[in-house]
Amino acid sequence: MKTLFKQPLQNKLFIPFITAGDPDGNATIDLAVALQEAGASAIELGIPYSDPVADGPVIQKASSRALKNGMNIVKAMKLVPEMRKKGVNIPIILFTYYNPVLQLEQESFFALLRENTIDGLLIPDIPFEESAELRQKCQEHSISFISLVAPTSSSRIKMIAENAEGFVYCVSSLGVTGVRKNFDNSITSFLDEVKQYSNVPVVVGFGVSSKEQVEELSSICDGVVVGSALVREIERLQTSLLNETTRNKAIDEFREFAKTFGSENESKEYV
Amino acid sequence: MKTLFKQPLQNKLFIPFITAGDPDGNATIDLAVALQEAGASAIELGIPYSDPVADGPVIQKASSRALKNGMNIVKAMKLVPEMRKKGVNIPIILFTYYNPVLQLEQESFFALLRENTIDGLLIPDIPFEESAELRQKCQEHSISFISLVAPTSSSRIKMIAENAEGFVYCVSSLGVTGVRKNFDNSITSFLDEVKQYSNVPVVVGFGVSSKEQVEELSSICDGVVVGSALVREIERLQTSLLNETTRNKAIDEFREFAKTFGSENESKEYV
Amino acid sequence: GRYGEFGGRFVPETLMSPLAEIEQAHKEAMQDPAFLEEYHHLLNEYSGRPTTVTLAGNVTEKLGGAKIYLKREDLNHTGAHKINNAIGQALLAKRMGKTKIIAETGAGQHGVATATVAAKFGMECKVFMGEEDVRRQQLNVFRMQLLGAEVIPVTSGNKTLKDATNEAMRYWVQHCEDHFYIIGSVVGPHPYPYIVREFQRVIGDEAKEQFQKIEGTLPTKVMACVGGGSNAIGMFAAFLKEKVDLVAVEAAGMGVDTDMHAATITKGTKGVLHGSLTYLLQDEFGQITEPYSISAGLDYPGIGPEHAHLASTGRVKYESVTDQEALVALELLAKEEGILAAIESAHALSSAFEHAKQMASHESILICLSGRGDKDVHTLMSHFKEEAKHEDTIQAATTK
Amino acid sequence: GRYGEFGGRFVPETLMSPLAEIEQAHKEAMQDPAFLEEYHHLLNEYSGRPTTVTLAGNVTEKLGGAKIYLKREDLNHTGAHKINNAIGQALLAKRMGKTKIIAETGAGQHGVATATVAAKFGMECKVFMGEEDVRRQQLNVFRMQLLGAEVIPVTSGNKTLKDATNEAMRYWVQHCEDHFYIIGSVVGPHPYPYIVREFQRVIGDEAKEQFQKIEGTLPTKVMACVGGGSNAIGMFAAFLKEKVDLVAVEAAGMGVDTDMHAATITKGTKGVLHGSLTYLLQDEFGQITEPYSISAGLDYPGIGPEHAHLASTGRVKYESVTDQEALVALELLAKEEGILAAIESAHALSSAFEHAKQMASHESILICLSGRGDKDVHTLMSHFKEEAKHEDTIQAATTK
Repeated sequence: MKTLFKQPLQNKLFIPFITAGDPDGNATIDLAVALQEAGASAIELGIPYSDPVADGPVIQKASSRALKNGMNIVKAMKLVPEMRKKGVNIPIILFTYYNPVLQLEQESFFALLRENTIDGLLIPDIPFEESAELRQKCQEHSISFISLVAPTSSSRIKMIAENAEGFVYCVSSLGVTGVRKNFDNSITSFLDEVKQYSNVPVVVGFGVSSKEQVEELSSICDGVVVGSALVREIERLQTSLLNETTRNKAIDEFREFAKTFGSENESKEYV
Repeated sequence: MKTLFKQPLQNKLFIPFITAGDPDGNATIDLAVALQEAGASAIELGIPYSDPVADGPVIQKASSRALKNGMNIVKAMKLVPEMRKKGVNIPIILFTYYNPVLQLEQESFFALLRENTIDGLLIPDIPFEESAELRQKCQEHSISFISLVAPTSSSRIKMIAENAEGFVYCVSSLGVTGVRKNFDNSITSFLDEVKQYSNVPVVVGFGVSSKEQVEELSSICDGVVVGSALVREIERLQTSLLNETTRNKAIDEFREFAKTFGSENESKEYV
Repeated sequence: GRYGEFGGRFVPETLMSPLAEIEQAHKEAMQDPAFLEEYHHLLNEYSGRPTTVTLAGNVTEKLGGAKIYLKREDLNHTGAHKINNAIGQALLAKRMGKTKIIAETGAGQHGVATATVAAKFGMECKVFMGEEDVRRQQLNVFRMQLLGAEVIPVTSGNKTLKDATNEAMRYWVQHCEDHFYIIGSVVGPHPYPYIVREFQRVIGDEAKEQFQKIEGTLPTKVMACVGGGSNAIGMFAAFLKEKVDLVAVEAAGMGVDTDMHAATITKGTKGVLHGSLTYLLQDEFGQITEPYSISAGLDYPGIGPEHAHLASTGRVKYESVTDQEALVALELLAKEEGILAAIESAHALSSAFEHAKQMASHESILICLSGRGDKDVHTLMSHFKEEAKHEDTIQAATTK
Repeated sequence: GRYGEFGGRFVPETLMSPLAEIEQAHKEAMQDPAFLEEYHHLLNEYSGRPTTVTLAGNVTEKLGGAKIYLKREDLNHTGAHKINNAIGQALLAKRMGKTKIIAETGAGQHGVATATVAAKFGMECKVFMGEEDVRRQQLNVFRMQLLGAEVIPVTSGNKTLKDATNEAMRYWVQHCEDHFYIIGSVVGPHPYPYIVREFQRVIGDEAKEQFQKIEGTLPTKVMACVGGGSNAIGMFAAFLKEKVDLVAVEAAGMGVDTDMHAATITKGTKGVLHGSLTYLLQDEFGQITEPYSISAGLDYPGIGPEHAHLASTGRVKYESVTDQEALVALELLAKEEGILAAIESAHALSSAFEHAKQMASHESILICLSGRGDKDVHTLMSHFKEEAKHEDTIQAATTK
């Protein structure tokens, strides 16, 4: 089984999410570089989708912006080699709804993942039971198939956690992605249960929006995914990001913002 | 039994209809005088009513005008003595829907008819079967109760015509009052049947609008009622009729118009 | 043709024979099993009868008194009890060989029902409608046109229902030889009040049987709203001889002490309108006055002569309910039972809810829910908006 | 949870357990006589079932072919078949102890049905509706509010049904612990397509029995319109194993050769939307495209997975009908039969009329008239006005 992160972890994982093509493809490449510089352990690269039912309003809008710019799943994957050229060496996880995947021939989809040096695949609307074939293919192609687990998963937690690859993505509370102020207290027992069955890092996502929350969660899990908070910052900076003369400054601003979530130790090794 | 007209008739009857209070009470008095001068054999004085279901649009509008001026059944009756003062000596027939009559105590209604020198009563929405009591009262008070008969009356023609007083009012064709261009050919046989049973003059109304029609009908009946054609003329003259300085000229115009329907012999005797 | 002193046939002579013919044809028809079978077949297979009886369980519980049951005439094809009568009269017209239909309409419910049956029977249909109502009820005008009817705007008088009725009668006077006039309520000259009653009594006949099946007994009270009064007569007919309290509810509009109401029995006087002697809203000289109600179906200055009689004998009790009270009842039924009643029917509901509170839980009220409120949504919207605006104004005024 | 290769449960992990619980609860409920009795009691006493089957005699005669029968779902409480399912799911929610309901709606029909049952069951109700639809369907928005529901305008995407469904799912993901999501059609993740089918099969079960009682045999063809496809599945369920031709009719909008249609089976490709694998309107990269139909109820880019399966096996034939064709059929039924069909149902009518012409007079077609057209009168008015204007323009242009 392939692992995304060297075990045991030296630092808590910081896994940022950005939408491919938001506000455009070039910006996405530079934002990925900035995230690595800010201490990202891996990057979730979101494929924009017309019907993102697992996403809150911030990421929905990012999707719309990217789709208007003509982004699609194939173009998005082709951004990754560009990131690599600019020095990004952390794992890149493709975050995509199932339907765009389904429209590609399975062989060509996996060929694209491989040739574009993509390390992981996360499909928020394909549950464990429907994923057997995809997980099999991922193993054949050395792609980590990331599973989500939710507080409502109850009896399913064991099944999902035991079979998890790369990391287990724990939904912090009921819900879709988005910025939240507080976490449910029951999260501790939920994470304990996941950790009990998981052989890979246990990461919390959906609603992580501040350094304080990251610190709060650090004591009970192996890392966090931060999405909406970063995407909102990109939304704020979109005009500057699209303008060549202001892009660098905007990237600097973004990097500084991202650092508030990142681990202090910026040098890591990746498998 | 009281008769309205001296028998045998020396001329064909010309019975004009005007609405009391259209355009105001004073004008109504002067119009009545003019009608007698134009050769009227009797006058139907219409009581304005909110729901005149037997009238066409011309008389409906006259009703509305009169009601707006505050005319009512009692005021209308009180116009008759004023007409008499100005020389009107032909029979005056009160034309009223049933409901205004019903709202007066029966005794006071007949007292009003008598004291205001009214000669006849015509209620278009009370059929023969519902009129027994009123006809009885009319006889007691020497008021002619005028009955209508229609082409659809069929088996009822005999009953109505045999019991008619004053004159029989024959509806010229199916319908409500109003100006018509042509009469149904079947009118001749209809009038023949009425005449067969009637002991009083047989008069045609509803839709008589031109001298030519009067002449056409003269050969087959004893006279005509002319309503809408005259009321339309009053409508045309209303502004002049309401203005004291122009009233006389308007009355002259009206008299000339009315003469086109009147008999050439202007001197008659009335019972 | 009389109900006590009320009713009769006060019409221009031209209509006397046609009315006698209709009376005769109806009498024969009602004794002809083939006619009755066709009538009931159409009621069942076309209009979806029998309509159900629904227990308003939540409202009953909330009010804590008598059990409240609803006879669901709102579930009829075209949305109200009007279709029962329209089907019956159209069949009668067909039997008499008439292929042209006329009708009057206020809000358009009877017009739509008549246009519907005219389409079904392949008859030509003219619907007279006050110009003011044409303007206010554009959707129903369009529905009638879509059904193939010609809608004739009436410009006389106040341009509402009374004037439309006048004009329909005038047209009929002129065209009675080949036209059949389908009157929409238990009003008009004899035999119309009787004919309409007989074509609406299916409501009460069904409801009585259904209620007995559910409760094993008769309801304590039976209630219905009255404008002309056809749904009420149709409902009451089956219970007149039973030991059941009958209550009819008129529209009090802005209140019976104002001149903005349609409470004919409560405030009217005897007179003749549209062919029959009954109670009317009129002035001292017999001029008919314009009624007012938020409900277009109750906004009529007369009432069926049988109601005048039932009021005078005391067999039926007549009450009145204001616009505001009716709206409160309508909202309560919507929120508690998920049923949107016609504003007409909401008058009966309002009064029934008051009765229910005073009654014991083993007692029951059966209400005729004469129609659905979909047609009233525009009226309700503007009313509730006005109310909200009014409340805002009050709030603004009191918080300064 | 599959119909051949179609269906499944493609949802965020959060919903997997809630869906499993619903599946289990539904399974138990359908084996519980008390549950089934309450469901059928409500259908009969509250919604007025059984709905009748009406022979469209005039249309049959006019077309000169097969006999045309209509299953009258338009006579249901709230005016369409949607209430059958809403009652069933609300009972299921009650059984599961949920007191808060959510629903999505396009034109508002399912929203009104859901708001209705929520009122009846005393449940809190939130209806998600695209902001664009809120604007276009103000009357239905008001009806839902009057019934006590909260209508939540959805501003994402194109602000229509698809986006409302997305938002309802998002809300449910966040509140699934105490909320029950009443889906309005045979779409969504398993077990919804199955649950909705089972709560709608009463249409076909009734119609089959009624038709056999009338004609002594089965109909030659059974037809229905399909958007999501709940009325069609409900109608077909009883006939799937019979020797009866089944035809479903999709909305071709401006034509299937334009990009303005909603003909999912005719023109769609396989994909996953709203939790199940089915045919979709989408681009080559799997982005769902906006469908178009004059009928809001058929204006959906997906279709129930069971339909996808029935299409692939060939058991049901799928045809499509344009806006214009549907309107012609709607007008014909109104003028000939006095029945104003929903524009959705008019799609089935249009295709059925074409079939009828090609069939013998001893054959028959049974059509599901899924709803009444009152809700569409605004749309029809503006359409026919536009048409008249267009004709005027043509006339003006050609007479110069």
